[in-house]
Amino acid sequence: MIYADNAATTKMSEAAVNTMVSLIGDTYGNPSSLYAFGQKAKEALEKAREEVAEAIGANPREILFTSGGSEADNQALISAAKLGEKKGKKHIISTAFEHHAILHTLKKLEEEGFEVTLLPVHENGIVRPEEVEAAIKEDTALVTVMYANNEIGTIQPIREIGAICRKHGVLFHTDAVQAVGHIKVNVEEDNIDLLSASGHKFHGPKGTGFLYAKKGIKLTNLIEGGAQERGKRAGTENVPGIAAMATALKESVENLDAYAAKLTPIRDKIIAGLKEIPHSAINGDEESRVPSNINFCFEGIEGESLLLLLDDKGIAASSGSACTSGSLDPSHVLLAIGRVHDVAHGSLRLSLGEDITDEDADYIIKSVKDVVEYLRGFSPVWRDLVAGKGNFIL
Amino acid sequence: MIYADNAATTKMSEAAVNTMVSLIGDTYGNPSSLYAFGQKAKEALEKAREEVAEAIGANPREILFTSGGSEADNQALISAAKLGEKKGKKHIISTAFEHHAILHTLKKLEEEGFEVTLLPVHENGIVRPEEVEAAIKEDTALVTVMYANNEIGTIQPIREIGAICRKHGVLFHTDAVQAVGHIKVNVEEDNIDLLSASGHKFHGPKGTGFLYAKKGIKLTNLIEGGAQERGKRAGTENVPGIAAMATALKESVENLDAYAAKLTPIRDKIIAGLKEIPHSAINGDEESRVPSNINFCFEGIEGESLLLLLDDKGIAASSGSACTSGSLDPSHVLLAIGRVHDVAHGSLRLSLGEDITDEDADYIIKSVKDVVEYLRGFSPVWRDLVAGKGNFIL
Amino acid sequence: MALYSEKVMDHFRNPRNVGVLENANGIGEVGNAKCGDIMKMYLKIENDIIEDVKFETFGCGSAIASSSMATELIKGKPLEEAKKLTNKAVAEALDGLPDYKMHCSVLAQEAIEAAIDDYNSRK
Amino acid sequence: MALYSEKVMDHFRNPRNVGVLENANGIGEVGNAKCGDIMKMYLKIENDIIEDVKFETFGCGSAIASSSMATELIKGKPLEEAKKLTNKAVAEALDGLPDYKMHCSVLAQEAIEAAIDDYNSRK
Ligand SMILES: Cc1ncc(COP(=O)(O)O)c(C=O)c1O
Ligand SMILES: Cc1ncc(COP(=O)(O)O)c(C=O)c1O
Repeated sequence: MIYADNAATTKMSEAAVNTMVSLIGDTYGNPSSLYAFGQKAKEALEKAREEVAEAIGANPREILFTSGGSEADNQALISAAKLGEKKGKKHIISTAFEHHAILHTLKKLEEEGFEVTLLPVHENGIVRPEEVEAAIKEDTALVTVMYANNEIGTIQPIREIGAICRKHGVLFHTDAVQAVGHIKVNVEEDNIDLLSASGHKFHGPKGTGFLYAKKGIKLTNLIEGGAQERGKRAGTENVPGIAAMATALKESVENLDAYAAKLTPIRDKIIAGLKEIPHSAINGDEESRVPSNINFCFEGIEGESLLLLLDDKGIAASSGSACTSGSLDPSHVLLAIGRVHDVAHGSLRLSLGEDITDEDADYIIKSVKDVVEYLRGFSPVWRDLVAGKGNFIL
Repeated sequence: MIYADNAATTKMSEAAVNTMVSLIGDTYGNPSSLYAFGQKAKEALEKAREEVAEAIGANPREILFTSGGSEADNQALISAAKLGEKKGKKHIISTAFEHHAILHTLKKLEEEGFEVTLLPVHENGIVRPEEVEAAIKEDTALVTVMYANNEIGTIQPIREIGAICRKHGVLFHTDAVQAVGHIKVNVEEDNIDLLSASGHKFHGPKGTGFLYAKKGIKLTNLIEGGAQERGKRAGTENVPGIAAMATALKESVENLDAYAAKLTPIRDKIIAGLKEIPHSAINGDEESRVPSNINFCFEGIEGESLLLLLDDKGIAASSGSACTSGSLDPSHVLLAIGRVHDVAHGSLRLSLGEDITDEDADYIIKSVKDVVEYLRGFSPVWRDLVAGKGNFIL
Repeated sequence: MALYSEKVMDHFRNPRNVGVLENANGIGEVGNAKCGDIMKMYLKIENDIIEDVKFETFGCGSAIASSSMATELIKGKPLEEAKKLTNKAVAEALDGLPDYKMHCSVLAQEAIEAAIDDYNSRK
Repeated sequence: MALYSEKVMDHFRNPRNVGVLENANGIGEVGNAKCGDIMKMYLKIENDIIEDVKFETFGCGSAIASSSMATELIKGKPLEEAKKLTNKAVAEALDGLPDYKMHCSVLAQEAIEAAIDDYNSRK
């Protein structure tokens, strides 16, 4: 199998598995326990915190461990909203193509009386800093813009947006789930106040994540109870998982340059190959894009059937097709960059892993071409387009 | 080391580790993915749901996976409160000695206008069903009573309380974190509407747990985002962890009788041994008690120093001493059963594991006796008591 | 617990009666690209018998499989029987469809109905 | 990252000057059992020198270690010097205490002050 769905989840690295298994065996104590065996677990926990902090240029005290990216996103937004509310600030700026962990939390906040502005992301899938600045109002409590989009891989001008937020004294959160471990992220240089990340997106375990909150930002609990995580996130700490996440993150960050050097040309080769398919189009900016992401729309076909046939050929990929989600609408991300429903249904995301080879790339290109051609072969939509009944969109 | 702090956390069982490691290696796909590899993960997830459901007599559709007991407790209470609010019911009944995951959530709900009644748990650490019934009012939305107490191990009359709640049409939640996998729990027979459990308390992994919600009870999200867990708990599912939890639970539940048969006599032997220490007292009912739990107060000494010296002797245990928590007050559980501060500071909890031996029990008894005697040797409190200045409490 | 039953996957991978029927005397098209599903049914009806049938589908795996199965179910059958084909029968013949995919079987039923209507209107 | 420094654990495990000083001429007791910490200091002062010192403590590891360290720091020292002993000096001599345990060093300072007050009041 060529696993080309690393944006959905990744395989744990060997080093991360080793960290986890060894702690499960030797250091299973509760870090809140006083005896030496418990304190050993506490040490492992705090070492992980240091490693995670270092990987993003933060202070260990600024790292809160969560059960994943979604929890971190929820807690970041709820916390910022609470802080804003206290000062009478009830306006939040975000973008149209955030992850649902952001969008659905924003919706909840709207129901609680917050006003939310979703900025456009334009055809290239990139937010414009000047539009962020223009949207800031007297009562803006928070700007939240994802670091890299999970579907189309576009990297946002986080540093510039951060600088604008600093200038206006507005809190800035970024959902960096698709960025951390994949491209350089530094909370200090990038002017970030709050940042969410998820372990399983960078070869750490599922069910782990973290929230960075700059010193001085008071978090609100999502989970009440014990005094773990400075009282801001109750629940016995998943020390083996957290430490494994730290191991994976450290590895990934140390390896960033090699990762980019390896993946970028393969990504670009696949992009070039798929562009040869008539009436296809790449989704999202080609340059400002994580090294792993390829996303296309193919006119006249539907994404789920494309996926399933690629699966038969041993390629695991993803689609923004409505049919993959059980909803009627295709991906809100593709709609946000201006793809109309008709073609948004026919999308394909390939998110490469470090083990991809040049031969894999060739095989992927050929397979996608074959499957698209095959499906178009009995697509009434395609037939009509070719027959000149209706115009090609792509 | 004799690990006698299994109420704090347990070692993962071999079978659970195997399940986890094998899924991490072979089935790391995202269960939301369409391709066969992702669907394999989905299968593992749903198999785990079936196993967990069966272990507590529930239907798989009634099981929601969470990141642990605290999250499950929070979500259960928030959900029940929301449901009650809709009907104008804003009264919740609980007990004075619940876990903080319950008590702190109740506090939050109080701030939101709910009225909370905390029932007494009496000297024996057991809630009286008739007092639950007497406390139910027109506007009672929820009764939440833990199944077994985490500090003193007393088992509550859950079935009777459940029956009373059914009779009055009031939702009934139980924090069964210390019960599931340790004593028989059956949501059907026990008349339970909502139940929380935590994987690492029964030899599953940390960072896993579940919430049972009887069919028809609408849950409120704590974590918004993706459509995982029927839209009630967002976040990529920790399939290896969840499946390992299911393995551990299945094992534990199959083994309940042997567990009780093995631990009960050893527990009782240790209790008898520690009773020989003058001016000591067992905390909590001796009969209605999980097989693993021993909890004592020793007059004239403080718990943390007791713990640390037992640690030096290779015994890992716990205490309700204030000094173990960084707060000024000793355990609210010990205070709730009527222990005054002076003696509550001098408490010791031993929670046994299946690997305990009779020799371990002898060693524990001797060690505790020695350490208590040693500490009393230079305790000014003890000196005064022995000298007749002041009265012994125990 | 796989996404689709074996039957669905078989009909998806090897759709029966796929393509255009040049001499069709009843053609029906339902759905729209906006929703992500379009089915086109071509019928060749003679003496009130569905002599031949073909389909074209733009859609997901279950849409393709539903069209394929529907053609199988009516091919060679009397028109009256074809008229009575329900989406449930299509789904059952496929050993079931996920709840949120049942609309695919509905489309298949509707596509046949539309093709028969077309045939009737041509008479 | 262990709970306590090596020094604390050493003084906790092997407390110096523990017990009762029969011929003490200054005795101080501070804290109360309700809060979980009581320290009692026994001083034998001669010619304004702390000739001997012993302590008894009901309390946690750091309370015991703080008392022990405090006795070491004043034993054989001039009274004037003992008076000036600060809780910070005790904590530093122990290579630090966790924040929420600093009150233990405060108790040690206060116990010595109380014992000196008692000595002065007896004169
Ligand atoms: C009774 C009880 N409830 C809830 C919890 C919380 O469980 P967790 O730490 O897994 O979130 C615990 C354990 O700490 C417990 O003993
Ligand atoms: C951009 C983004 N944010 C948040 C999440 C949620 O992360 P998790 O599923 O680990 O909770 C994801 C992944 O699904 C993501 O890609």
